[in-house]
Amino acid sequence: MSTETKRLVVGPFNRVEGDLEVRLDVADGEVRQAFVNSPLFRGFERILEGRDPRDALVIAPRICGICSVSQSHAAALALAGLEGIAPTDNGRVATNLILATENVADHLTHFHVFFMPDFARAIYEDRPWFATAARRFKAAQGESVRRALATRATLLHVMGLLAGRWPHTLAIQPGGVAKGADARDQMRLIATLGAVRADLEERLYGAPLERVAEIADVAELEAWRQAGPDGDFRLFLEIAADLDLARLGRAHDRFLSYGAYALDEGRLYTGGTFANGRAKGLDPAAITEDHSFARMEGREAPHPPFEGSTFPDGADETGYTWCKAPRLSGLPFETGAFARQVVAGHPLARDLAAREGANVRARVVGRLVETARTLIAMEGWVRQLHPGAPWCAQGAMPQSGRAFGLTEAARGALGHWMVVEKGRIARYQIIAPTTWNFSPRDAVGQPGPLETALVGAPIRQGETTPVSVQHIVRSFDPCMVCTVH
Amino acid sequence: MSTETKRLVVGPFNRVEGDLEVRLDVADGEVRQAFVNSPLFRGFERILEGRDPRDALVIAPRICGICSVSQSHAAALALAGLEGIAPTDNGRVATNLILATENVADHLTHFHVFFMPDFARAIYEDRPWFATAARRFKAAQGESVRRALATRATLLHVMGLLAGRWPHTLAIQPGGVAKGADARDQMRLIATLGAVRADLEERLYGAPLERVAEIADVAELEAWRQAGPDGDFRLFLEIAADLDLARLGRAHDRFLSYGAYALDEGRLYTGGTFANGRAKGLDPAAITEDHSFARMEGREAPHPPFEGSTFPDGADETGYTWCKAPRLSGLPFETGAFARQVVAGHPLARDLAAREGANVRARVVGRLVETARTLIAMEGWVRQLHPGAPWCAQGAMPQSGRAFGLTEAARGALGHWMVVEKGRIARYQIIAPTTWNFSPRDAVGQPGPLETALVGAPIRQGETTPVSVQHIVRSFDPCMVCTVH
Amino acid sequence: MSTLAREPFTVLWLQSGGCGGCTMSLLCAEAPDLAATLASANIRFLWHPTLSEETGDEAIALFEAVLAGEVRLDALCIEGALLRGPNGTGRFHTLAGTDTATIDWARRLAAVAEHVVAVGTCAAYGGVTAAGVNPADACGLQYDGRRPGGALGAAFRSRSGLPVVNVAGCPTHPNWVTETLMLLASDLMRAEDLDSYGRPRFYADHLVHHGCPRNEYYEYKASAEKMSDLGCMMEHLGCLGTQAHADCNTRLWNGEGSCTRGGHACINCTAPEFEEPGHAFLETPKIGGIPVGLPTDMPKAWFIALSSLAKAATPDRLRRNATADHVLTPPAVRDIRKR
Amino acid sequence: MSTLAREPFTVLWLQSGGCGGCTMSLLCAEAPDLAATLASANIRFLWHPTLSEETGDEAIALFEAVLAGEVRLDALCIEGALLRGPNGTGRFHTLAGTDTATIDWARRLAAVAEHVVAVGTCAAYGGVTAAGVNPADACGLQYDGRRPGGALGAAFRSRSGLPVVNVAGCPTHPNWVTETLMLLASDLMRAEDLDSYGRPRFYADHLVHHGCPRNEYYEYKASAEKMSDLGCMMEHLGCLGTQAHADCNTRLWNGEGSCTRGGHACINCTAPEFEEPGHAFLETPKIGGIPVGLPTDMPKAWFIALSSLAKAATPDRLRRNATADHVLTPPAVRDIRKR
Repeated sequence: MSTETKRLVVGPFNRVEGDLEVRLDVADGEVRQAFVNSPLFRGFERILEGRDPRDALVIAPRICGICSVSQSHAAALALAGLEGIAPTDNGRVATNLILATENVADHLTHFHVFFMPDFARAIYEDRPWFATAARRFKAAQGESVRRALATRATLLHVMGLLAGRWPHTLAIQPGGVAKGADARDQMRLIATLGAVRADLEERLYGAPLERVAEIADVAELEAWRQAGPDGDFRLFLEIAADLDLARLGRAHDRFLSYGAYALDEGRLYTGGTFANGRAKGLDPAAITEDHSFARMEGREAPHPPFEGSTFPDGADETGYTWCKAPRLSGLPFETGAFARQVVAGHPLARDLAAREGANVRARVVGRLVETARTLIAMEGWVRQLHPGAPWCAQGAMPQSGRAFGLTEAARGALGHWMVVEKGRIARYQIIAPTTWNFSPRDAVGQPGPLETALVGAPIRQGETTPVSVQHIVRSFDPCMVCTVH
Repeated sequence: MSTETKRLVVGPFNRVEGDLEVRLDVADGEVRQAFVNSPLFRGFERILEGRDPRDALVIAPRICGICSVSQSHAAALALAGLEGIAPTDNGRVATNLILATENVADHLTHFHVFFMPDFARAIYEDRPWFATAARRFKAAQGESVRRALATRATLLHVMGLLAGRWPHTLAIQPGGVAKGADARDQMRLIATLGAVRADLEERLYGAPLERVAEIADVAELEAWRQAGPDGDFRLFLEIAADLDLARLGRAHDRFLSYGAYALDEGRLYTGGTFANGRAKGLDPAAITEDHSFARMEGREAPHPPFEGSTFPDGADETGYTWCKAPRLSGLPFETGAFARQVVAGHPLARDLAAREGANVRARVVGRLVETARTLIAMEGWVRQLHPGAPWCAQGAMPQSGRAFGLTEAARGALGHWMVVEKGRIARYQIIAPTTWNFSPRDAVGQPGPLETALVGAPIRQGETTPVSVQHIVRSFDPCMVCTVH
Repeated sequence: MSTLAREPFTVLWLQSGGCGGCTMSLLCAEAPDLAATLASANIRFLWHPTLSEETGDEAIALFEAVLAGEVRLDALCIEGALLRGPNGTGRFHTLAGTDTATIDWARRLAAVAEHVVAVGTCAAYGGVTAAGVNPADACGLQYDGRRPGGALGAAFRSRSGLPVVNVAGCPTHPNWVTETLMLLASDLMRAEDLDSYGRPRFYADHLVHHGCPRNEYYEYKASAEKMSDLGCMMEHLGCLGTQAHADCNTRLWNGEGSCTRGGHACINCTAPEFEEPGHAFLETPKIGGIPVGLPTDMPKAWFIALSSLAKAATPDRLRRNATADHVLTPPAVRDIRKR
Repeated sequence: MSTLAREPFTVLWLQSGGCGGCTMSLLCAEAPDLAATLASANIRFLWHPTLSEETGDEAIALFEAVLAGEVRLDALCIEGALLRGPNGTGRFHTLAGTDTATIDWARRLAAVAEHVVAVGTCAAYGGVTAAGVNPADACGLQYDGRRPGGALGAAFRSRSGLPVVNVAGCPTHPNWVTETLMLLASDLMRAEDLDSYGRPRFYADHLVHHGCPRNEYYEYKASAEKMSDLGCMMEHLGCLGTQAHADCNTRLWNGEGSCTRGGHACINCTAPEFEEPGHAFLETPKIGGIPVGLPTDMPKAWFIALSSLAKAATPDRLRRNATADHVLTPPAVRDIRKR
């Protein structure tokens, strides 16, 4: 049966961070083309211009309340680059803890608050798992939703201890952190993480974190679904199998990660790219932004961020979003927890990537596996803190210079590019994870990862806000206030 | 079959507050005679002598950490009596809230932490309800035990808000309270109590508090057991029916309450006595303590507390406890939540008293019904606070005088009798609820309520710490550090 | 009295030119958690972008029902600044799916709401979104920085007769928001309970300095000189705690935290135009060596006199610890006898 | 590293001449709750009088097994003072069911324990139980008031080589106890982590005054004169916060509480012999009109000079509010500009 192409405009798109609109061309019960619109522009890159460079630590985090610490880390890295210093050991480990806390909290928020409630929608009431899903994941009310929020609040006590508060702490400094921890703080951290572990092991995974972190391939994942321990993870696997979520939302299968959590040597999750079955290093100089379909001036050519600009053009007609299109060596890349685990070489992530590429199920599984891995690492970091040793190296800001800060936020690769002149910020460019994932088409018409992932999504009769589209969109855990800032 | 009388000494008796020993004469599979020993003597009444009367607010609460606020209230009432002042309205209401918080917390602790875990003992593994009881009430681990502790901790935030901390606050003063509350404190109190209500309604009662408070007679209680909402309350009723706990642990059925929670007029729970089906007023002058079987000097005659003394006699052979025997008009009385509700005229309590007297089931039910009633009242009190109006009336301490303070602690009637001479405490006598309940025999050989309640308790083959005895003892929610101070 | 006697207090929450951090903070409500807190006062979210199931059409239908008066709206909460640009069109934020500027949605909904609540400094005054050159022409609901005005205008009063309730803070503490809603739901918030910038006085009548653990350092002006030092951050590191209206050090954040407990200055985030202090945030501006920001109500000269004396009297312990990142000299253990 | 790799750290808890309040407080552990906190460090209670199932014989059998070396005992926790009376027999507390003085049980168990922990001021120094005429001849495990000695003697060292760890406080804060146990379980508590009275320095190196919300009143010596006043309680109402070694105002109790937050003086409950201050607890003794208890390390004259200056400089707001039970004058709202 062939029908006319219909246009659907979906929005406001909630249970994502910030406001999002998706335009769909629909025909024959499926999406033919998708256009992603980031409808909010604030202009942070302009707000930062002319300020004392260190003020970036105050302003940049306020780009986004859900990945505020990542923003501040990117800024601190850029400042450290300018000052030519590195954090002390304690500073590095404490920063890891602060970052990891935000990332784990975000993963928990995403799974329980943003993503799963869609399966408690009435549209699924005929599914065998519906009663359980509804009981646990009804938006704002489900048992697991509430328990997860409580656990998230407990987890964020790490912020109270190490960073003062969250979001928007000034704790992360170029030379480390603003506050030391003593042995009793270590104990409180252990207790806090222990409580988080206990809840996740009981409710989410039904098993020790270690078992989740060790799932080695798709077969084991399948076994977990069939006979694994009870818990929301297994419930998701069941739903995914029933709804075939592994077939939904595949994009380009090109993965990008800047690498996360500096260790004594190297990183906990190594960075780079992964595409076509191969991992590669990364050349930051190959990153550009294309303004062709962004309502931004400067469409002539893609911009390396150090030369980037942000002049909104309200009158522009071709642009359909405030979002620029970042490209690595001219190609769109997907970023996020799944990408990070693929790049870092986690066996299950690699196996998933090899067998089915990125999709709704893979992205969610990637996030849940990473959550377990990160929490385990955090417990170790707490013990690596060394009360009595220094927490913050001191540096001096040069009158001019340029530096970037690359880090991994919950949603993936985040970069800040800062240019200082006469002691003031002359240029500041930010490329956030969702900027990569939800980028519009570029000069050569390449759609961004989400735009690609939506093609082929099934639309049911009469749906105006198609549920499959929602699953795909939310599988990226988008943050629209990061996307455009 | 006729057997010899055997003597059992049971102790250490835990999951009661403080240390307790019970001596039993057992024959033919049941208890023939019981002797209660309170093995710890500290001498608070002597410690208080010679001090500034106001220091009682520091010293007296430290008699007991579980009813510390009640002790401080009794002391404050005595001081107010000496100073001839009364609390301001705000002071009265805030005091009610502080007291009620402790009392409700104590009731929750008793039910979940002290009492119910006995039903998770292996001895009951053949009962149909055992699996549920074990899952929810295994000592220190059961789900309900842990949830209740969390709820108790939340409830005690009322103390953080109104009293600084718990136990051992100096918030309650003769003229009111040491700290005012503002409108935002009222909101926090509402939220705190709301959270407590929510947990109890979900887990303990399975129904709105109001429904519990309104259970009007034994028939309705029975209906609740048979077809009431799921929850730990109903589980208890089931267990009680199966084990016939309503036949266990009856004492003299003479009930005493000093009356609890001063209202604008009268009290929330009216005081007095109830015996032989009749409620009567109370003449504090008829209260005496008898030392015949306490290891205390002064055995010649019972002492009115204003003339009382506390001279331990370590060499005494007839005494079998450090506990004196309080008597009202020469008779032993039972006190506690059930007694309080009976005296106050709660229809269910009265019906229980009429049909079966006090017993293990009745005492526990009394506590649970009171918990609901008190929480409802607390919500109202929060709204009666009047930020801006005065919180603490000021008074002056006379050089000499005498006064008593009578209040209701969780476990029942608590009295402090203070005599001041030359501006110093010349005599201080304390009769705590468990002093009444766990009193030894008196000059005419009348055993105390527990001693009476234990007679006839069934002993199983080979038991050295008979479980029926444990149920009966714990049904009183004894506090041994109050009993002897 | 049970709180369940009356109709629920309904809340509709929109986000515009902000970072979503106020909501992220709100979800940190604890003891009790957000759901229990709201339930205790019978507050119901009609819709909240982070929490609600309804997406797209479902959500828009609800907004329309509110505008049509079919659904009562007790409180309209706006998070994020209102964007007037470009050129007064407000199209720097059109509410997705509606092709209508969010600032217009806000104005229409405010007209039918019993109360209007600005959640966060952005929504109250413009906040960080209005910093620098204010590219998006951002403002607050009823203020444009310190100037009354903003999206609804200085004269605006909601149906209840109250002006916009400015729960300022960047982010807001979860319970500044819940307690404001509870007070409104309990009918306990009057105009005189708001301060001169429309902030609820229950938290704005405190100073951040109250309860700061660095108080003893402050008393002797034993000052931190660099990030991670233990001393007071007022003299050198930009702390505005003695002037900032908020209860951060008595209420605490994320367990035991607060900005100054976290080792960084209070940057006065509850104040209009905090985003433009006129100097680097983490540096105290001085004139003639004297910090320019001085405690509220404190005559400067007195402060100076006291400070210099205090510095002279500073115990060695505090002098040493102030510029260290962990305690070098603990307080002496002395027996407290009668003198 | 998962904490579950090693054997559980076992704890046996006995109560003697105390009020049980330290346990009651312990059960208030939050964020996370007690069970989760202990589990996070793999700490297991072999027996605790309030929590354990085992009663009577079952409990005694366990104690015997510990004494016999069949069950490893990592920490013996004692709550409550040890009673020596009457006449050195200890029979003012015989452990129920055993006809043996509890002080003897404590001595025998201490001999086989890896660590010995005194929970609460009673167990540490005698505390309130030893107040006044000390009717029961109470003492602490290793102190008799301020004097070393007590039930185990000054020379006692547990198997680990540590003296008794005195988690003093009346009651102890739940997390003073849990953190002490966790530090012991993590092997992070050394002799130098205890102060001169054997208290863990992690909390005893703080002063209660740190973080007291009345700090601004203190700064100006704007003093409360009667209970329920808002001012600082040091000058008249007996507050020893400036001398008391504890972190009560940074750690907080029961949510947002602490003694001084609750409107009453800190009575220095973590100190030996706090129970006998030599004056009424809620009254400040003075010499020549000057409070005798002065902040740790503070030269008196400086204090006097500073105080009189500060009093002269006290802003009206603080002067008025100090003796009121609610804020009469809120801090002024002033714009912080570039000056």
